[in-house]
Amino acid sequence: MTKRIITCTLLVLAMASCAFGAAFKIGGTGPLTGGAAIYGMAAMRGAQIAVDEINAMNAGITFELRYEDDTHDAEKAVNAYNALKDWGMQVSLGSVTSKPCEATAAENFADRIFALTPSASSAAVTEGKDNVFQMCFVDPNQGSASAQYIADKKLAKKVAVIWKNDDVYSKGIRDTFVEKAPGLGLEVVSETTFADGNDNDFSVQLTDAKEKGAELVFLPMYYQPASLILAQAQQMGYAPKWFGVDGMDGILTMEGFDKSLAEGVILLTPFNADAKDEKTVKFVAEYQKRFNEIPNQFAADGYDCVYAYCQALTQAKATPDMDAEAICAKMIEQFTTMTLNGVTGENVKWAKNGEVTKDPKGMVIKNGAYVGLD
Amino acid sequence: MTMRRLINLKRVEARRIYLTYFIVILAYVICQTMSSTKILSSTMRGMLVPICAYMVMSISLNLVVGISGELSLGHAGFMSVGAFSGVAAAILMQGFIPFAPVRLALAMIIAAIFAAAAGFLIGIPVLRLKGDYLAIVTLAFGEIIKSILNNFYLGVDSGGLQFSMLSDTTRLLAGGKLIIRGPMGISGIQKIATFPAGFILVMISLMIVFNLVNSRSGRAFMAIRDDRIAAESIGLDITKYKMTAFVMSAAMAGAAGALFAMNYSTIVANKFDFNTSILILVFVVLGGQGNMLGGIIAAAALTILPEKLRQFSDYRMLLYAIILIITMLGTNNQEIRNFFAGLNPFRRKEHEEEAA
Amino acid sequence: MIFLNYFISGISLGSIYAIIALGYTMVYGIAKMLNFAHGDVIMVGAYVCFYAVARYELNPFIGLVLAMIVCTFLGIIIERFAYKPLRQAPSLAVLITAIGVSYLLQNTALLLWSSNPKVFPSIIGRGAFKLFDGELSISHITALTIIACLVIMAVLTLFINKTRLGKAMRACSEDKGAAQLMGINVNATISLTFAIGSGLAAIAGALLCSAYPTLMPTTGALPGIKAFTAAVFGGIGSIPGAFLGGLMLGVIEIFAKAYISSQLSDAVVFAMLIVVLLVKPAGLLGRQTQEKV
Amino acid sequence: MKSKTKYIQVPSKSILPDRDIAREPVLECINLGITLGGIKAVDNFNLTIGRTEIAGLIGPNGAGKTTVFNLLTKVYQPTTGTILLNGKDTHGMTTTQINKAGIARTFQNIRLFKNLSVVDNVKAAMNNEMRYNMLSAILRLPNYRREEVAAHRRALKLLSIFDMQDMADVRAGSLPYGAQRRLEIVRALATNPSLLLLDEPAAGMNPSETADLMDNIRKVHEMFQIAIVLIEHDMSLVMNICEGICVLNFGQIIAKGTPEEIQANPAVIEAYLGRRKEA
Repeated sequence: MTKRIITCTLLVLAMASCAFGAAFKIGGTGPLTGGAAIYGMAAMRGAQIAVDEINAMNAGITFELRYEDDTHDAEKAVNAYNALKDWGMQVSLGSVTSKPCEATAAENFADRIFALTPSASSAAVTEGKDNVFQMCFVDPNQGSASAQYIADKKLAKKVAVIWKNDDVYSKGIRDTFVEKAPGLGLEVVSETTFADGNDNDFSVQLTDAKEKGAELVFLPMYYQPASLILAQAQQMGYAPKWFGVDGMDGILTMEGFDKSLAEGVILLTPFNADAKDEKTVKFVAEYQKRFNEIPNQFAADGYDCVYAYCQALTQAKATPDMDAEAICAKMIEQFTTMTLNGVTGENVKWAKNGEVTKDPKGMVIKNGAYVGLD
Repeated sequence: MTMRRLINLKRVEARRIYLTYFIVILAYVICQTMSSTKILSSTMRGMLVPICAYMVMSISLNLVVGISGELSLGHAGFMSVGAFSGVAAAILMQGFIPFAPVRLALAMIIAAIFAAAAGFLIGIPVLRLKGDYLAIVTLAFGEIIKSILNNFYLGVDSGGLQFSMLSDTTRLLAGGKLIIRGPMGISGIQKIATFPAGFILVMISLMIVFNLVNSRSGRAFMAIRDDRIAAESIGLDITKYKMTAFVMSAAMAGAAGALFAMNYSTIVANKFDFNTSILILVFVVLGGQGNMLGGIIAAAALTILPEKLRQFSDYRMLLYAIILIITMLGTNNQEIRNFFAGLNPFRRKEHEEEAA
Repeated sequence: MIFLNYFISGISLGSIYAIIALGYTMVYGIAKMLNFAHGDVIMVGAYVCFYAVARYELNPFIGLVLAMIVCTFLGIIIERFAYKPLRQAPSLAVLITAIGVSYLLQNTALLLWSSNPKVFPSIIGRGAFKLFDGELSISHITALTIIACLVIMAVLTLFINKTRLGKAMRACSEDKGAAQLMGINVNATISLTFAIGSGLAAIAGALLCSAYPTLMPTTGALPGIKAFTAAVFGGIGSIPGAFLGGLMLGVIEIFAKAYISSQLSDAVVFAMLIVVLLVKPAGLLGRQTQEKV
Repeated sequence: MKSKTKYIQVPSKSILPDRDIAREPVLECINLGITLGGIKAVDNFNLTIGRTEIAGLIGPNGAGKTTVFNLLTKVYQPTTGTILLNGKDTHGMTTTQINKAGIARTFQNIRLFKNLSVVDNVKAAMNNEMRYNMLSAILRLPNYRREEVAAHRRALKLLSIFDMQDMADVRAGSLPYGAQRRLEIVRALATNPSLLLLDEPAAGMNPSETADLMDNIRKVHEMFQIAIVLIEHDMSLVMNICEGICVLNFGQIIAKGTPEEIQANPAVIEAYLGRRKEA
């Protein structure tokens, strides 16, 4: 009986929100369970904070957010996407991780539902789709930007790369990095990999880099394996310069992580949780209050995505009673012309192909905190 | 007296086969009607093709596990071989076969051939082993296939096909295209898999398995499963028949892999890992080993279930695990089974017969 | 010298596999089932240890004991509610149930402890023994793992061969029906096996996460499969076999990475397994049984 | 069911030709031996079986009788000695090849294909005489239908020898014990053997069933004109139908001869019959 009452109440509430709330239905998929859950959870939480903030502002625009679990799998992502479509999603946050997002982006394109993915960074996500945009850097750009940065700042001549052999993100960055490096006077002396089944022991990779005299080790990977690499390098007494990418962000907030291990690690990331600007401080404080964690770059990307939508929808004078296709047309127009100031960068712009332009910030970890390098 | 209480296997089996065909056709007609009249939700519509692919996987694994009685823990590997070869073939045929259904059919046939070849190569060492050792070697091969595909590059240009291992050393001319890109798999696949194609594949697989089972080969598979030594004593060639079952099963899995892959715009080798192999095994065991209808129902149910559990958000996969355990206990524990059988007068009779 | 260093790394990785494989092999030897949830019991053990040490700042060894207690009970509970009702069922049904239990543990861990990776505090610090002027280093944790492995192996072997309960276990492993007739409580013996296996899992979890210090709900899954491979490699059911298989698997994996290709190392490891099984179809130290006609 | 059974009575006097061991032996074992687990399970085993002979292999439990069958069918490879089948050396052959060469057998602890129907058990044994391929089977081509129908007919005919044709579609595992033993014989016969090895065919049968079995063995012998070797503890059966008997003890042959000779042999009485009386 109680159950029925609750269901009825929920139903009434739901109907009420439809009738009077007039909210944009915004949906995204991401890994909320499984090994990659940390990324999906972060993006979802970041987006949720943004939605709640906007809804509380009474600025004439409200959102209703729904995230569905895709367990970092293309098949499940399409299922999740379809569930969102059934729910009535009007604008999409794509998927959090690259491969699933490639699959959902194809659906977005076919269904004419606009997508802005917070963090799916492979080039194939946006390729050939006029209505799919990225909030994060595309992988090849990160690879070439990293090589450029290392060469410009004369950080090293001999470089080692350790990458994850079964990961689209890692492979995408590595490919352009290795391609770009020789032209910039960098010599890739050692290149070694790991994969899901053997991501525990890095002694071989590190020994190889050390033996070949690498002064800098480039780590295009997420922070969890990176933390193991740093620990094992210290154990074997190998101390090169470390250079990470945006996936490295989050390493300092790992529970129990010995921050001294990451001392001197350089990374290119668009987001810095320690930044002192008003937006970041507010976002980080709210995130910490709610989830008892420091937000990482995925959370920041999710947060910015919602604000980007807020800005674009307001400027386009879109209303929640429009259908997804109509909104899609307006969004394509807005995103290719507008500029966003978010927590992951100032003056963020998008190209026609959906790639984002924003300045990666060179950060170095000093005394357990990020410090701007420039 | 005794005679009448013994089950007439022929009648039971014939009934089961017709029932299976009937249910599959009925389900197809209902889904197709609902889909074309838009009654079916997007979620369900989106799952029709993968469900068909999983059904074929379930049928094909059932041929190995249920009919030939060998435990395979690497079945997703064949699906993977089929997916990659099928998609690559479809991409290559794009230029000169514009009609998508023909392209799909040819791609599935090519996928089946490649997967069958893989099945044959793997079968040579695998089938010399028994029981759990055979199982672990199939697991090992599944992982090896995954590892190889993660390091495989295939490109095409006007000069023809080029491939390389470990890193992309193909030198493609201008206008050439890298089809398989190692860990990045294949992107930008044309979605040409359709529900009718899936249905046809399911029907063909059912026909293959049912007709094989009722032939000399099928009897040999089951004889070897029931008693290997007795099977040898009546002159059955154990290796030949085990290999036949293994290769047939791999071929069907390959076709299913191609169907599955061409329902998504992207595919990676990691999708077909140990967990997927296990998932397919769960279909077979849950449906009842050797029971094709059970296997395909389990495939459909276990594909839909996680989607239907979405409303429980965080607790979704937890519930899935609990349902899985309870179902296994419910279907395999004699006490619990008897309890349910007692509730069903028809089942109770069969039980008595079985006991006699 | 590099070769030796790689060898040490291999031994270090292998000893971890070995200690997990011991649990697998024991349960298999007596209950004749592949307990795929073993890897996840390891994960639970590691989390308990983590919370005890990192959150409540207990002594690492108290944390370890706590983890062992929790895992032992967990093992008994799993056995009682998931496996025992299936004693008469086909082995495949038990296998699938074990996988269900594995999902259950992983998803419960996800809800309880979130997906964020935690850095595991080493139970004995991160130091290393330096030999040959520091050319060769053996970390303390590696040394501890190997010693733990040897001690556990010795104790298990003694226990199984010398004690009454151990003999009961062996009897159950040979023939459950006959053991029952001889007055051995088969159910209790199997429960005991699970209890011991799960207790070992807690030690394995603490050592795994000390050596490779990140902890997530999926931490146990892949090492679990590798360790299962190691157990088969050595001859499943054989305790020295698990030890040998684990060490060899670790060394092969590291050497494959170093001298063949880091990209194909997993393929090489599994290919080696296949070769070994073709030469010795019951693993390195496994017993080959011939069916009676 | 018993009441319905109508066995065709075969005259007890055999109408077979004279013993033909010397002229055309189907099987010759020369100095056959095997060591199992360090024990010589069978040693120095010499035996010749004529083309249409019914021979008995007897001996106390553990004497190595079943091991001899296992050696003949290559379940074990012999350590020493030679087996000639129809004059050809069987060295290096597998169980499968042995069957194709003409030996079929039954098992002491019944080994039926439990989940197959009775008729399918028999048809499985006819596998090697069927010619159609998998494609015919999958597409149900005419040759599939033709051969299946023919095989089915022959299987029913074979079953009818043991009056089992009514049970054709029953699951073999659910048959009563005696019927399972009979089905094993039918299955072995279906492979068209020239030598049939029966391992304790009457074990667990009551005297009336044993009598029926005896009739049936005679009938089979007469119809197919093949050699039959049987291991049996039921002395009445052995003495009644066997033309020659071989007695094993501790892996060694201690006596060979006609039933009358064996019954009179003091070594046999001491080793085998004598002990049985004591018990």
